[in-house]
Amino acid sequence: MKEWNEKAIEIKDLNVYYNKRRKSIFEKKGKTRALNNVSLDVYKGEVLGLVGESGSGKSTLARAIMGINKDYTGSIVKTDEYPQMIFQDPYGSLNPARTVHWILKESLKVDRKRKWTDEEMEDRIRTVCEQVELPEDYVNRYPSQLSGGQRQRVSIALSLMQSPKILIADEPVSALDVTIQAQILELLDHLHKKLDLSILFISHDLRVVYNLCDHVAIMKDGQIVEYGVTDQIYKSPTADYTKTLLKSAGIV
Amino acid sequence: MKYILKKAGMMILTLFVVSILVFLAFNLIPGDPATRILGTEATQNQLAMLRQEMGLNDPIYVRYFRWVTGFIQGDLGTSYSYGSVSALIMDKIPITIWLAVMAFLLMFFISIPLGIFTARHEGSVIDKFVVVMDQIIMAIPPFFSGIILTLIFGLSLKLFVPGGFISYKKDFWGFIGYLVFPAIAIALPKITMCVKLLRGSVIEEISKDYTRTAYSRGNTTRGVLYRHVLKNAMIPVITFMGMALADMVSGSIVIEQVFNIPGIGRMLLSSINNRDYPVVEAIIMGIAILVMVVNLIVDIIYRLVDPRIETIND
Amino acid sequence: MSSGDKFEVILSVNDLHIEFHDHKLPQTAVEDFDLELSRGEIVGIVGESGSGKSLSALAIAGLLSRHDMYKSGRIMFEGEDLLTCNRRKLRTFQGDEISMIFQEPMTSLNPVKKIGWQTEESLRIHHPEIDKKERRLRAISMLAKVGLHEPEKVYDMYPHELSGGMRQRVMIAAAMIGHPKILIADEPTTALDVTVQAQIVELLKSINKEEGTSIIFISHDLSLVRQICSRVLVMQKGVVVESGSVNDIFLRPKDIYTRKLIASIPKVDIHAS
Amino acid sequence: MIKYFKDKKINSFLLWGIILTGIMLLVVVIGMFWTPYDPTKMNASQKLQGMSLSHILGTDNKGRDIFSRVMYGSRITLAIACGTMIIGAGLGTLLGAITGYFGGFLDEVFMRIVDAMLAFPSILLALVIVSLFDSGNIVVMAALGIAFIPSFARIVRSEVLRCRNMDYVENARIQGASDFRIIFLHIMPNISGVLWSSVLIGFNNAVLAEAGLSYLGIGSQPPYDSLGNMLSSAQQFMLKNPICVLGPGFAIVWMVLGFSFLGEGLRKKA
Amino acid sequence: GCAKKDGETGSQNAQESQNAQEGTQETSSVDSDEVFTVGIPQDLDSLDPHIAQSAGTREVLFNIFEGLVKPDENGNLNPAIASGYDVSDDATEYTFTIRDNVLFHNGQTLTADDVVASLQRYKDTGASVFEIVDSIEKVDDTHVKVTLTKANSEFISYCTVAIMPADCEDVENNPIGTGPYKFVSRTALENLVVEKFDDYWDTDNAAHIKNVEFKVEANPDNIVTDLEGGSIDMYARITSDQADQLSDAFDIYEGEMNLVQALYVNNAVAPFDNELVRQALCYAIDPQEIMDFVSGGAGVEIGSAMFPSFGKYFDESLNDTYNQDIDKAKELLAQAGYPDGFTFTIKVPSNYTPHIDTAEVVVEQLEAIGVTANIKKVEWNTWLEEVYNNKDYEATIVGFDASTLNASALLYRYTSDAHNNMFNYANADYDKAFAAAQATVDDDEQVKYYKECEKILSETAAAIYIQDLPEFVALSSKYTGYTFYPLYVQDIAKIKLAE
Ligand SMILES: Nc1ncnc2c1ncn2[C@@H]1O[C@H](COP(=O)(O)OP(=O)(O)OP(=O)(O)O)[C@@H](O)[C@H]1O
Ligand SMILES: Nc1ncnc2c1ncn2[C@@H]1O[C@H](COP(=O)(O)OP(=O)(O)OP(=O)(O)O)[C@@H](O)[C@H]1O
Ligand SMILES: [Mg+2]
Ligand SMILES: [Mg+2]
Repeated sequence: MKEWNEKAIEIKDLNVYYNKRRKSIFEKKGKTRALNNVSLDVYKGEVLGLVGESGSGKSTLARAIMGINKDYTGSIVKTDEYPQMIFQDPYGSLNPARTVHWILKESLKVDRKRKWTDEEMEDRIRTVCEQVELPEDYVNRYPSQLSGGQRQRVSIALSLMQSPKILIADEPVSALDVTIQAQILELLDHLHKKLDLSILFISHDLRVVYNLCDHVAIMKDGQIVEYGVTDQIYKSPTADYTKTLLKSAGIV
Repeated sequence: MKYILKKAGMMILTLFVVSILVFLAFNLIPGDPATRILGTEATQNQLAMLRQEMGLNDPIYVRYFRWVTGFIQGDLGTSYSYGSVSALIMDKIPITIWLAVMAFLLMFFISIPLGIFTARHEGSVIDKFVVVMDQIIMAIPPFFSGIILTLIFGLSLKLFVPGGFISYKKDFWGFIGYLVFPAIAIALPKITMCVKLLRGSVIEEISKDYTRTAYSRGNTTRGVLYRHVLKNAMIPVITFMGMALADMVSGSIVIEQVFNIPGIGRMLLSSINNRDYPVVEAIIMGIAILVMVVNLIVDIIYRLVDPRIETIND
Repeated sequence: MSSGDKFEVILSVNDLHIEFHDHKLPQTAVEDFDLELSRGEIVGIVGESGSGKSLSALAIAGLLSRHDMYKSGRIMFEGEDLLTCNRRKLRTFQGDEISMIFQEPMTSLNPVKKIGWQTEESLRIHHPEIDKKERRLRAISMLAKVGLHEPEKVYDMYPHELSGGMRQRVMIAAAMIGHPKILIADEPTTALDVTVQAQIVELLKSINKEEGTSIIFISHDLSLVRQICSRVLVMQKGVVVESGSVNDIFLRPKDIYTRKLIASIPKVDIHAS
Repeated sequence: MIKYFKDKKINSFLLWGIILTGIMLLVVVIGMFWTPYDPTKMNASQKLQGMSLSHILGTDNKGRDIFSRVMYGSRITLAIACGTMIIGAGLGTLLGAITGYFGGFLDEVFMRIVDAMLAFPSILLALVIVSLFDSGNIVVMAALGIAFIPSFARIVRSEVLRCRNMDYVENARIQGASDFRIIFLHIMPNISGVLWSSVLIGFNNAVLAEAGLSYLGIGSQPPYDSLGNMLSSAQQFMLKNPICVLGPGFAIVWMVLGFSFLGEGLRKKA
Repeated sequence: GCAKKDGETGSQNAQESQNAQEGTQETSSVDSDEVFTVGIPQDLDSLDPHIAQSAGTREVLFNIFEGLVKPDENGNLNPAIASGYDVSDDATEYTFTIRDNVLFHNGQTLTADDVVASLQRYKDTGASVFEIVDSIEKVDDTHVKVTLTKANSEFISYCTVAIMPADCEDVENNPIGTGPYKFVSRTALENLVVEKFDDYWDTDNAAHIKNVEFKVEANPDNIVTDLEGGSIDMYARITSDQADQLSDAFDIYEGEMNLVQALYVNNAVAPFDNELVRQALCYAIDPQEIMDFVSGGAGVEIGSAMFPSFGKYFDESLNDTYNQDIDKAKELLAQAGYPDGFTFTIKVPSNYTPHIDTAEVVVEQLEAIGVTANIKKVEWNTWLEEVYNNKDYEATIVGFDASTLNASALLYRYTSDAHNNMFNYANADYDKAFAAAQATVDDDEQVKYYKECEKILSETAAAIYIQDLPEFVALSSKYTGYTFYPLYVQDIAKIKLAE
């Protein structure tokens, strides 16, 4: 087993809040806490699985790391200033009015780390598309003209355009067919090994996580109820919730 | 309830903005009410005295304040030609309201059955005919359809006397009778839009999953349509109808002119031409209040019809 | 449940064929679909997305009525061919003898009607003799049966006030209220949480046991199908490529596609590591 | 729009819209260089002629060729409608997009003003503006334009509000796109469908509203009449010379029908 | 052609009036309930005859109120409330004999006190024509004396001022006069309803029709349809185009509008401060062509600020001061320093079609001499403010009417210090001639001076005079007896059922 010591993301005592809906403009702003004192480390080069029931705060955590949710207390330290994310919903995260090519190129145009020349951009698009096994001629299509699996690959390609060191993948396969699911997981595994990416992999499918991740964190109601090496947890879960989960998934 | 209070609060705020806009607009434009009242032969002395008397020499915020407080107390000011604006408006408002209400009822009772019918028979000859007619009627300027109605039903078929408006005080049913064709002219474009909207909405709702569920319970087609689809399909139509009611009041500006009906619209127009600004201000404020009240009512109905709204809207 | 019942076939589908004509070329969506359903049996239909599972199910439930669609074959239920019998006859079965739970729990409920009203709709249509009070009681007990807490409260709620799992349960309650002979469940657990998923599966199992309802269970989650079904049909591109008992299919798959499908189930073999 | 042509999937509404609008535009463009007669040239001996080979739509009460005047009037009406849309849709979109995207206090204030303006039906607002200033094409254009701003601002604002929290916008932000880049390059293309059909509906409303205003005696200065002016002034000859009315009336219906078919077609595509 | 027709109507009327008594009885007995409806173009601005401003109101109130004297269709002032009057030789004292047995609509008998009170009330409103009145006194129960501050031989023409009861209150809502019709009701924007006054003193000229409604027809586009549809029986001042659209069910009476229509220019702004330019424009214009377009050829050409129905003051020869001559016009323009023409704007009130139509033709005609004119339609009130009051204009096309039966009503406004000299016209000769006309008590001499005034206006091209517009009145064939006046008057009392 590998040794993990260098951290890519270090989260300490994170609380994330959402505004409660205000009933009138005169009412004071109310807040609800979606994450409750979460501490979690993602090591360099690992895939950390984040599992939990729907609404337990997985996406919230991801969004907080990405800086989309700004209302939080606690600390988030990232080694890469500009991490990338694959969104939970492959339909909503690609601009429906633009072609895949435009979307990919736009990512390079707004790159804060370096300037790209036109040729470099085309090169980069080609390389990444090859990496995610997206056929060349698909780049001129609109997202709506792609199948779910292809769209998910475009999402992945987009997240890889700026060569991030950290990738957050929020349920990248849950909306897909078993066969396509398998394909994409393989791709992620491959990329992670090849590019030395640190991946936070969010899912609620315990089987998928088992096959992909080095560590697992189990979430419930905005808290991490269990964390450890994947095998260990599947073999001997300690938290009640983990047990229920494994049981209802038919694993134990 | 809380929501309605909130909306009403908003409404008052908006009305405040409206009142400022209206007042500024009509008080900053060039033109002197005193000259308007006394005419071209008046001496400077007379003008100055009248200005003093009307308080035109006070600073604008004082005048605004005076106007607004008067307005709240129901004193809409004094017309340059007709005396009390309140009395004048009270006299004319039933005419326009009846006109709008009749147009609204026409729209309601024609477009809803027609919309449902065409949606049910989507693609049939009748449906296609209605859709095309709809588009064509929509393209005719309302005053023009009014003129054509006058020609056909007034001059040729003699179903009404063009220009023969009868006061509601004199003969109520005669009054209503005269308003039928103007109401049709106002309602026509709204009917076409409403049919189009409802048709589209019903067609959309019919293809939704819940209708399949309804069928699976053993519902008849009628049952599905009236018990399940209609209420859903009406939701976008309600907003439209609210807007249409408000539009009908302003649409009457033109139609009252076509049919020679001495209602609010005509009064507005002649007051604008005569620069009788107290009347103009009062009418505009009145229409603004009406529009907002209608919006509020639409909102309430909306909430009654669509239970989702409370959580979806902000 | 007596063993005699076990083999009494209550529904038989022969050579079901469904074609669309709305595009230029006729497009076959389902071909040569055969199915026999016995009393109290749970049959699973699996297959990739778009393979025709839902269409077949809809055909059985008598819900395919589009003009631009061509259907042939026979669906025999209680001596009637559901494909050709008149609508009036069909309606007497729908919601009473044959019920369906739809794939999309989020959209299959009417958003502007109360849960109670929708739950008791079958009763209202097929048993108008039952009075309002009685209907309400039955609806509430049905809602309780599918595991909804505070069913009285739920009765007066609207769909948007419920979570996905709760809505799915309402769908099941509404489908079961008339005690149908056949329940068609089209991917009832997709889009739900694993834990909720497990509860719903348990619920279906118990309904099957207690009421003897025959269930057609459609899913693409093979492990789920393996848990509850006695027989399985595997579909691909509109064709049933393989059918047989659960054990036959999972342990001795013949067809290539079936094998591929089974192979792509992520496995968790804890003791191997 | 070119995209739609490329798809070659043109529905019948779109097709008719293109045909009607195309012919109308063609007539207008030809009218810029050539008309059968001088549209303002009066001729006392040719008053109120019916249809004939030399005057295919007859002549008006000053002996002017109606067809030439319709060609000319269409241009003015079209120009007014375009101007109205440029002001109304342009400013409305800009204001709606910016306030919708950034939200906050500015948005709150802006929405109150928009609400206030929406409380006046647009023809009333235009009427008031015209009465405050003066008559004439430019003022009518500006008045209608201003009257149209709030509804466009509303539509665009709600669309932008809908889009601004979509994942693809977040995604663009993560990639590093600036706010204005997001508004104009990422969000705008997504609301262009809604915007286009609103613009086309707006076009129709502008043409009809202009006709209404003309009827009320507000609008173009003679002898450069818009279609609405022509229609309302021809009305008095309708009893004995119906052709005077049919020419401009037909042109208005043609124009509006073309636009609304286009709008309908685009909406169906979207 | 029109003068002839006018005459015909007039003579017809003279015949009728002889058996008026008989006619009256007939009318009232046959259909007493039928309402005769007269369309009027705008709502009355006031029911108080001392306050009402617009000509449209005055012509309606003519039927309700009467003055000491009353104009007739031939332009004469006949005794009315006053059975006669005496003018002192220096024309500063006017003594009126009050007629006996004149009843107000409320049944009260009219007294000298009522006359004094009414005249005083009118003077107190600040009316400019009464500025010269020094005092109004009751001499005895039947005589009233008015003293002027300076001689004025035309004062009698101002004595059409309405006489009301001395104790009248709330005239706005309850007007009481002595005229052939009495007030019944008024609804703002809708109508004014009057009824025949049975105790009218002048039994020879009593009304024929019992019920009359003056109905506001605010939209000129509706006139034809409303006439045809039967909601109005009469409408004065329709256009010739509208007249053409009407069916046989209507008789069209043709007369003159009694307006001085001209292209009025602001004599104080360039290039119109140059007499040559104004003359050039006069040469460019062809009134006959304008009449052809605007009213199918009807109308009367005028060459100065006077219209034909003011018979003795009208000088037809002035029509030929300028006849259309394009070359001459260009020559004058070149002389004035505008060889290539110039551009200016004509502000036209938008409420009256013939003026707009005239403007359109004028624009065409000026194009021939290289002058570009742009039309700007403005609301009537804007016109009053910008053009009439503030003189902020280059040119305008309107018509001036005479509010009283004397030439100064038309000519005073050209004197250099007149408050209503909107033309900024200043000419010492003119002022002198006008003053002389005012001062003299001798009628012939006065006419001579006024004609001189007109000549000066014509020769200096104070304005580009065009025409006295024709007036077309549509009257349902069921009725007859419409009578033209040289003033703004609709005398409904003369109208009766056709045989
Ligand atoms: N924009 C928001 N405003 C208010 N509350 C929110 C918002 N987004 C999420 N929440 C709440 O925060 C909690 C955590 O939501 P989150 O989306 O992180 O769950 P999740 O674990 O990603 O679930 P899933 O598996 O369904 O994606 C939930 O209770 C949710 O209702
Ligand atoms: N209304 C329709 N018009 C045209 N084709 C349709 C229609 N509905 C379904 N199809 C086609 O019929 C085929 C079978 O669809 P069906 O809905 O039965 O698939 P499914 O097996 O239920 O898939 P999933 O697992 O995604 O629900 C698909 O190829 C689909 O594209
Ligand atoms: Mg999530
Ligand atoms: Mg399906």
